[in-house]
Amino acid sequence: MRYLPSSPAEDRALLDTIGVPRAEDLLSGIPEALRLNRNLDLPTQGSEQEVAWQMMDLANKNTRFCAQFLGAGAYDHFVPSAIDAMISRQEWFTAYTPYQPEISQGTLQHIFEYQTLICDLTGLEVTNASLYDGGTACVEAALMAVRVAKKRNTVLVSRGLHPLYREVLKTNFAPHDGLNLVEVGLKDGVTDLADLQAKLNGDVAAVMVGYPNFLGAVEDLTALAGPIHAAGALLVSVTQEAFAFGWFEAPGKAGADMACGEAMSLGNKPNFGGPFLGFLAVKDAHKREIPGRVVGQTKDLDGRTGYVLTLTAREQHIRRDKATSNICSNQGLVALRANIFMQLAGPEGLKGLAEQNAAKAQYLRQRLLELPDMQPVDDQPFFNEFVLRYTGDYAALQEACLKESLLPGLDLGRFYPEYQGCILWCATELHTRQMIESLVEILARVPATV
Amino acid sequence: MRYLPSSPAEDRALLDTIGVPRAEDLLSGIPEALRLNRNLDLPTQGSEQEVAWQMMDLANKNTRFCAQFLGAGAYDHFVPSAIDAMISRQEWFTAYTPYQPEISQGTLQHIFEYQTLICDLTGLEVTNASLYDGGTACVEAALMAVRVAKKRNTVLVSRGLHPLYREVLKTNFAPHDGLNLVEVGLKDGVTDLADLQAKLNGDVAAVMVGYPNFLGAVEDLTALAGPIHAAGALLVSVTQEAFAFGWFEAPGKAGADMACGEAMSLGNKPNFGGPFLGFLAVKDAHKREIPGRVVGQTKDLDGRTGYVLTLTAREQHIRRDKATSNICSNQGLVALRANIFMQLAGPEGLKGLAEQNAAKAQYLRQRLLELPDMQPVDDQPFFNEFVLRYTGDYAALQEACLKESLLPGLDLGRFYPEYQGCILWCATELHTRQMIESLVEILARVPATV
Amino acid sequence: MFLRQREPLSFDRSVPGKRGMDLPKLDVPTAKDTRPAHLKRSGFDALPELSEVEVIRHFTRLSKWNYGVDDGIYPLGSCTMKHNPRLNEKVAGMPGFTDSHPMAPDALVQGNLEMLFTLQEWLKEITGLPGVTLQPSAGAAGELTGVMLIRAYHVSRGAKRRVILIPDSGHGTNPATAAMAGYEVVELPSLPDGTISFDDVTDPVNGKVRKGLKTLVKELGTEIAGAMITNPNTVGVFEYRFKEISDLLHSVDALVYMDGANMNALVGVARPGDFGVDVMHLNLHKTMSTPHGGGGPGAGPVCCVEKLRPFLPVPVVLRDTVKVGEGEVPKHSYRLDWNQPQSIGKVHTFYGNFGILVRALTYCLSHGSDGLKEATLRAIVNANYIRARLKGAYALHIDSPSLHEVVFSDTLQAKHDVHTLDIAKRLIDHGYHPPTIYFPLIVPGALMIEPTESEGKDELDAFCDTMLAIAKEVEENPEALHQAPTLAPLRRMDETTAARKPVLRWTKA
Amino acid sequence: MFLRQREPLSFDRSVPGKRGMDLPKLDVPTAKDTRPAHLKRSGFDALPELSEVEVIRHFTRLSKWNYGVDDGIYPLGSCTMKHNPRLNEKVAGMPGFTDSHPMAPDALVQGNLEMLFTLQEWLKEITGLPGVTLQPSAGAAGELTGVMLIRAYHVSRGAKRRVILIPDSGHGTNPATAAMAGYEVVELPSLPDGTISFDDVTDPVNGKVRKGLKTLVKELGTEIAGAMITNPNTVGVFEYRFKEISDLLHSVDALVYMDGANMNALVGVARPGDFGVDVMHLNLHKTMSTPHGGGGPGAGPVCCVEKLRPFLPVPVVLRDTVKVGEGEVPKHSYRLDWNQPQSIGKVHTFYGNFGILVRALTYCLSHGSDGLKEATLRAIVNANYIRARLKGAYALHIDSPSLHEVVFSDTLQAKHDVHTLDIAKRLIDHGYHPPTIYFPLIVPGALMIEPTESEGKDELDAFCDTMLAIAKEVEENPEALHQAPTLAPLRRMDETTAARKPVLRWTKA
Ligand SMILES: Cc1ncc(COP(=O)(O)O)c(C=O)c1O
Ligand SMILES: Cc1ncc(COP(=O)(O)O)c(C=O)c1O
Repeated sequence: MRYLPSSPAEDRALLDTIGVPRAEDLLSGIPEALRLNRNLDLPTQGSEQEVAWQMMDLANKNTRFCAQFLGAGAYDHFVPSAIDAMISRQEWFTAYTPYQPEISQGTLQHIFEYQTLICDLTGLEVTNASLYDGGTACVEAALMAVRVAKKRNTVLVSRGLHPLYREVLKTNFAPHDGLNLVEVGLKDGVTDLADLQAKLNGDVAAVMVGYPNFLGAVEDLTALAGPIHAAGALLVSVTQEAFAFGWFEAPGKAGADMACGEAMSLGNKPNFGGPFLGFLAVKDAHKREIPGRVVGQTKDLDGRTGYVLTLTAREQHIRRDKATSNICSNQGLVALRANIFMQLAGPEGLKGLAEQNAAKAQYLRQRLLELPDMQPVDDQPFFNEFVLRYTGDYAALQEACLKESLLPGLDLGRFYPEYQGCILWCATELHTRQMIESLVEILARVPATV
Repeated sequence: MRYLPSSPAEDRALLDTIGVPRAEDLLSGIPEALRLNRNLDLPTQGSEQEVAWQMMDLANKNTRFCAQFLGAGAYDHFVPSAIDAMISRQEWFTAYTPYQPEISQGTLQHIFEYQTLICDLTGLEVTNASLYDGGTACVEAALMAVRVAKKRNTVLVSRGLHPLYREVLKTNFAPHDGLNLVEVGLKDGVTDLADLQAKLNGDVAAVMVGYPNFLGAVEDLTALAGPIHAAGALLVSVTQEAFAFGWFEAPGKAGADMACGEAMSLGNKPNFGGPFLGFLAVKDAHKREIPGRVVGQTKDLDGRTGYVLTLTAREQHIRRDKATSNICSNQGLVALRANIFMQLAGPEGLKGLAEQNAAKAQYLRQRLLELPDMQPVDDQPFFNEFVLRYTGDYAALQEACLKESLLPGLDLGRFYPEYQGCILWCATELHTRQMIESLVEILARVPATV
Repeated sequence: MFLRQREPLSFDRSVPGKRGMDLPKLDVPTAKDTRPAHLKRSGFDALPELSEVEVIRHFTRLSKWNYGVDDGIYPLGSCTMKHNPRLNEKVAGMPGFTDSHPMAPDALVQGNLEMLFTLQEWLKEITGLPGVTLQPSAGAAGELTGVMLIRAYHVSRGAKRRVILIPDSGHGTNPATAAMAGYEVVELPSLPDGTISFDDVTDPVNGKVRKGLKTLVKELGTEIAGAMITNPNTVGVFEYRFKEISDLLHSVDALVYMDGANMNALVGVARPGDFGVDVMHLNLHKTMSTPHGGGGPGAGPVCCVEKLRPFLPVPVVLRDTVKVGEGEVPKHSYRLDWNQPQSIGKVHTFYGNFGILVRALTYCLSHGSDGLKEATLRAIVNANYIRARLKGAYALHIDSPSLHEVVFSDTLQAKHDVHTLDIAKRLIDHGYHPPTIYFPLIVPGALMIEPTESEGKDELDAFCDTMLAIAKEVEENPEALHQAPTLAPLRRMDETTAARKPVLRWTKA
Repeated sequence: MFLRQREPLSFDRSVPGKRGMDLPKLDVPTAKDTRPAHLKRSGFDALPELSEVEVIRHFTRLSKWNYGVDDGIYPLGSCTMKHNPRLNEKVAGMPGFTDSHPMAPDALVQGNLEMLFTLQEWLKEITGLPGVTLQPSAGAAGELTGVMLIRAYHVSRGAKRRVILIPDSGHGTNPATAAMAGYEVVELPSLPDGTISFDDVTDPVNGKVRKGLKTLVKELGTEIAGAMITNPNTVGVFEYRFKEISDLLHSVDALVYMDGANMNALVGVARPGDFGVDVMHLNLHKTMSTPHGGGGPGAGPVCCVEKLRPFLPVPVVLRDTVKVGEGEVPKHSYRLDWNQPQSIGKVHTFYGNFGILVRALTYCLSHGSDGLKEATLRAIVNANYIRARLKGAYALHIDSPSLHEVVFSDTLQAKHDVHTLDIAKRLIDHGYHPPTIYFPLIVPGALMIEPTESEGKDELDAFCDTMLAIAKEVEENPEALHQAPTLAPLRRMDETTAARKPVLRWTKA
């Protein structure tokens, strides 16, 4: 087997030094009865050529598109070639968690820079080395809010939050009999202020809203912050499209106490949903309640600046069942991709990309609305996603698009019965005018409602 | 422009230090009259996204095949992923020629290992850091033979040599009125011994034969060496398919005095013909006549082993018009690919691959011969290429193959009128039995001669 | 080159006007600005302005301060730092995979679904457990999913129960997970070799009596939801009474969770499903060689017994067999089934760290049943070779047979006031990454060494020779070790100040 | 990590039985052995037996003894070590390009042919010369091709002629090329700034008179086939009388070859075709950023005037315009034309280093006309900034205006018996790759510095500060410099023994 540095002579020497005739003799610690006394019923080893082809066959069984007008939490953006080139250096992608600072300064300094940039994007003061994804980041944020708020056991969640994030929240709240997850409804595509106010009370630890929300609309954090803070609760802004940070004000500056969500847009492809990049940024006052690894700047014995994992007293390997979370491995390499992406883009790049996303989405919406069977549902300010009501047959529309290898927007009815017959559209810098025109052209030809 | 570290303030500072108001003022050395007083009539700069798409469009305009049965000097073999992973380390692919040994030991040790392995493959004693490709390697070999042989001005070239290598030889001999290039004919697919003997005389410096030759047949170097050495000439073996070194005896051990050719098969794709890897290996006695860079082992001031460029007295930067060649930049990175490939394969891998190539080619030939309109032309021992006479219409055959995205063998008539209607077929470890069967199936359906 | 040492923070390198990214020409009208004034992005304080070449140099230079698997043995115990094949990276980068959208209809992602289904089949056979979910993003996430399955099981039978038993030799994620799943942790005392004590043990120091498994099961009975047991345990020893343990727990219908972080010692040799495990996780970033990426991403699939299957997270991947003609090979189609009434719900937004799962399957196909077993045996041989060469120079603390890793204690060196930390730092001076230190907690000054199957004899010998040289240095010049490392870019770091006055991000001077 | 220094030859690591490659299962009958006994492969003496992980570690560790462009400024004069964009690597690796076969029918490689055609169009406009071949694999190969074009031209008009004029400041490849093309080299004396001397010059040392351009043209007349002139010359100075030189040569129908290695100073600013050049080469691995790969591969396209076009190597890429309907954009098809009766023939087996040409076009498209000019100006500014900061500390030797590179001499340091070599080696201790040294030959102890446009002010300053620090060290502690480098993995190498008793390959002990 090409990966194993085995040779008959050397293997013999190893066993002789150990003092056993056969490798199997080292299994003595495993009771005979508990061993597997047959070979695994699986194919035998494959050469690189055979395995590469086998996996290539699988990859090719997925349909390829020349344009995807689907976002909904996984966005197709351009990924600069420098990112793959950098992360494929073995010093980056094969290293373990930087437990030994003197031999891991590369990873540690990267994380410190990454933390700085996530704070910059969100307008908050402290973040960690990453969380799994948008959904689990919401869980960590909600549980942290409960810890911070003390004796408050309810978390209000806007129905505008990504439906799958809400699913993950449900799963993780279920075990906690003492905690309640309560949904706040939508009005005109954004969180219903009246419903929110009705549900705000002394037991509410935090309110979570999408920014922008799943329907693409921007929530007015500043307006929401008023009643929420008045009720002594925390406002948690949840962003599923990090490019929006180049368009809308930093949540921390707009009134949010915490910002969490999904940052896969920074240097990653949709990748069938993972590995993605969960993030959570909080105020300095709450730093000792944050989950996950955190890197801090310090000095070595000679006074030279360096970086270390810090605030470890919060973590599972020290605090065990009292830890702020059980997270250990995180999404380090994806955070590195994001860090490189942000440093390449810089302030101009990030704003410029955001402007292009907004422009493409606005143009797409305008052109789609020229079609007889597309109608607006609201006119909230949006970023690169928006909802239109489609009076035609979605299945027919989808089929027509696929024929031209275009992936249409999301059938919103799947997650929002009240939006039955609506489609969530997305456009990014990757969508050329021509792609948009051909989409419109195709839709124009779709047979009217069946 | 993303590649230029320019900023208004810094650029100003640079110019101030220099003491000129504008960058253009530094062009004073170029007479006004000789300057370009307009912008280049070319498109303006493109973003990475735009350029990537533009080039992708070009790449996609090439027809893709699921199998290529075409060799003829460019062979499709499997390339282990470790090779691209290694050479894409910037320490390897961006470095310059190792002029400063203390800061270039990586490249120098690699070349020393590469030289060792080329000598091992060819069974000779000295080689260099690489030459451009098979054709130019033949030129360097021929010119070196003339230098070595002294006062002999004729080089005999077997018609079995790759026709394009012979073209390159012609081009480069043309300027030398004193030198003659004479062709030796073929008989039964190999060099015609009678014709060779007839042309051997006191003016012949060297005889160049393909090993295996362009028609896939193996030349009996040992048999040829007799008369050639008797005539005081050197036998130069030319190999265009390096995998053959795992099947046929090392030329140096079979009677050749020099071995040159093309080693692209070691870790490269056909790449539309380049960058490829020319090589030339010679006897120790001739080492000071070899062209190109050579790395040698030595010690540093503390007696530690290290590597340096050596025998530089042969080279153009020292010897100028008396140099053994004008070559400066070579194919370094392709040599690195070959080095990594050979070290991964090892002796077992190289022999095993050769056996598989021979097996596939033999199977392909046997199956093709079952078709009514395919006939053998000779039965010389071959490696992974062979010639069959096709009584059908090549154009029709080609069209049928392309429809099933298979690339058929070479229409030999294009280079050998005497082989009009013959096809040069090739099979490697990449050709599965199934690909071969579908080829045969397709050919069976080709309409008979028009 | 590595001689120029300092690499500043990129923020300190930023120069207004530089840029590392050009945007495509905008081919549609510029965006109308419909944002309320107070929601317009105001600006950035830290994002640096740098050209592409400067960014690339920054991350290239930074990378040189790291140690990777290709630099040599990476003996972090419990982390299984094995060879990361480049083929796996190449496959995971195939556009057919990377460009596929998680919200795309099943029919358009058949390759992905077949990939997930196939990997599940491999994990089922490897663990001997019939239920699998690939959603958890790492081991800890797998633990949480597993314990939630246990909870769902008990709830379905009336009550969630109150307690999870965890041995004191367990990894921190175990108790942290139990707490996150709403359980109370009761600690199981372990014997010196990390195996669970059936009987009560009296603490030699404070004389306190700690209840053993038998007592706890007798006293807590049906209050016990389950136990989380690492096997082989964190001392690298197989829990040889595992069957008895699971029988005892099953007697009160408590379920057995196995922390599979050390599966690299069992693949092809023993199957948790065969010795009483009800549910477990695998760390594919350990056992299946997916790269650690400086901290992640990983993948922590959970495998379980039949009776827990109904509770697995949604969606589950199903395979339908398409009708085919006589004698033809059956064709399959795959779909995601979201309709699992008893499911605990979703534990990841989509389907887990898909790209990592692709690498894991590639690893499995490359090794095959034979290669997987060969790797396991070699990992065990390597650990025992190190054990054989270093015992004597370093205290073994226990003599139960080691499997894939060996844990030493610093007691011999402590006599010279040299401790595990000093030894670890000196290894850095010799060009090696240190082993895992001070874990498990039950071993005083633990040095936990896991070489994995990827090391050849020469690398093992070089490492052992260095460890022996250090042991010698301890005898001859103990003070010197307190200074280690001296050859690294930095000396020891002031971690106390780091935690006391945390500086967690750069701010404009 | 970089602390473990020695990396043995892989041959010394080889262990029988190890393997780094597995073969696919053979799905056809094993090969019948038809080889004559004496032609069967007997065996190998050196090929090592290693596992994949060991091979990867070997080349990873070796790479760490190299210095690359991403490590910092790489000031090798005349080599134009600029940023190597990763986009170019990615594009060159697209399977559509890499898998395409050079013997495939034109119709199947339209993308390749369009790529070649487009690159040719760019080079034509950049050089102002209407004829292009992309076949030469490097600069020297381009020179040879160019001189053979000159020869073919003269032959077509009766006689090949005898002599090629080359200034003594020229690169070694120039005279070597002329010789390979069957010409006799007559050396042109150059003035201190490397420009060609029209008048005879008397050697200050031996009093010998060396004939200048005017005399040589008068005396040799139609014996002169052409002249090879580097512009800007190897001192980084523009040959300001170029027009006069070409006019003079043209007066005897001798042709002007321009060595374009320094084109990075002219792109977008001046075009050889506009100032009298008949034929030239470009080093795409310099001017167009294609990576040097530790010595190659490069690409040395040749551009020429109309009257030389008929002699260009075969095949040439032609574009046909396909008929299209009213108002539609014209469609094109491309083909390789092998039928060029006057062609000198082939100079490369196929079409040159195609993969490198792909990178070059990608570079051109990324920069565009504006970016190319901006790069040229910045390269010139950077060189002049270094010149401004270092003059005084290092002898400038000439004060003609520098373009993209600046050449210093070690005369000031020589007073302290410190020479160019010592300075170069000390730079290594500071973590910089040294400049080109002792070239051009006409400058005593030349230090030839070319920063390229890729360096920002901070990197330029860091380099200049270091150079100034070294100049200071020369004053204060000259002996120390003879020991440099002291921080590199190796000290100075014994090159004499290396050449006297050459060891050019490993052999079994
Ligand atoms: C024994 C054990 N359990 C659990 C974990 C946690 O796994 P992960 O880091 O993948 O969350 C680890 C990893 O360090 C471990 O070693
Ligand atoms: C002035 C000059 N001419 C010619 C050459 C030769 O170019 P190449 O190395 O590409 O053959 C070089 C490269 O070193 C050079 O600097």
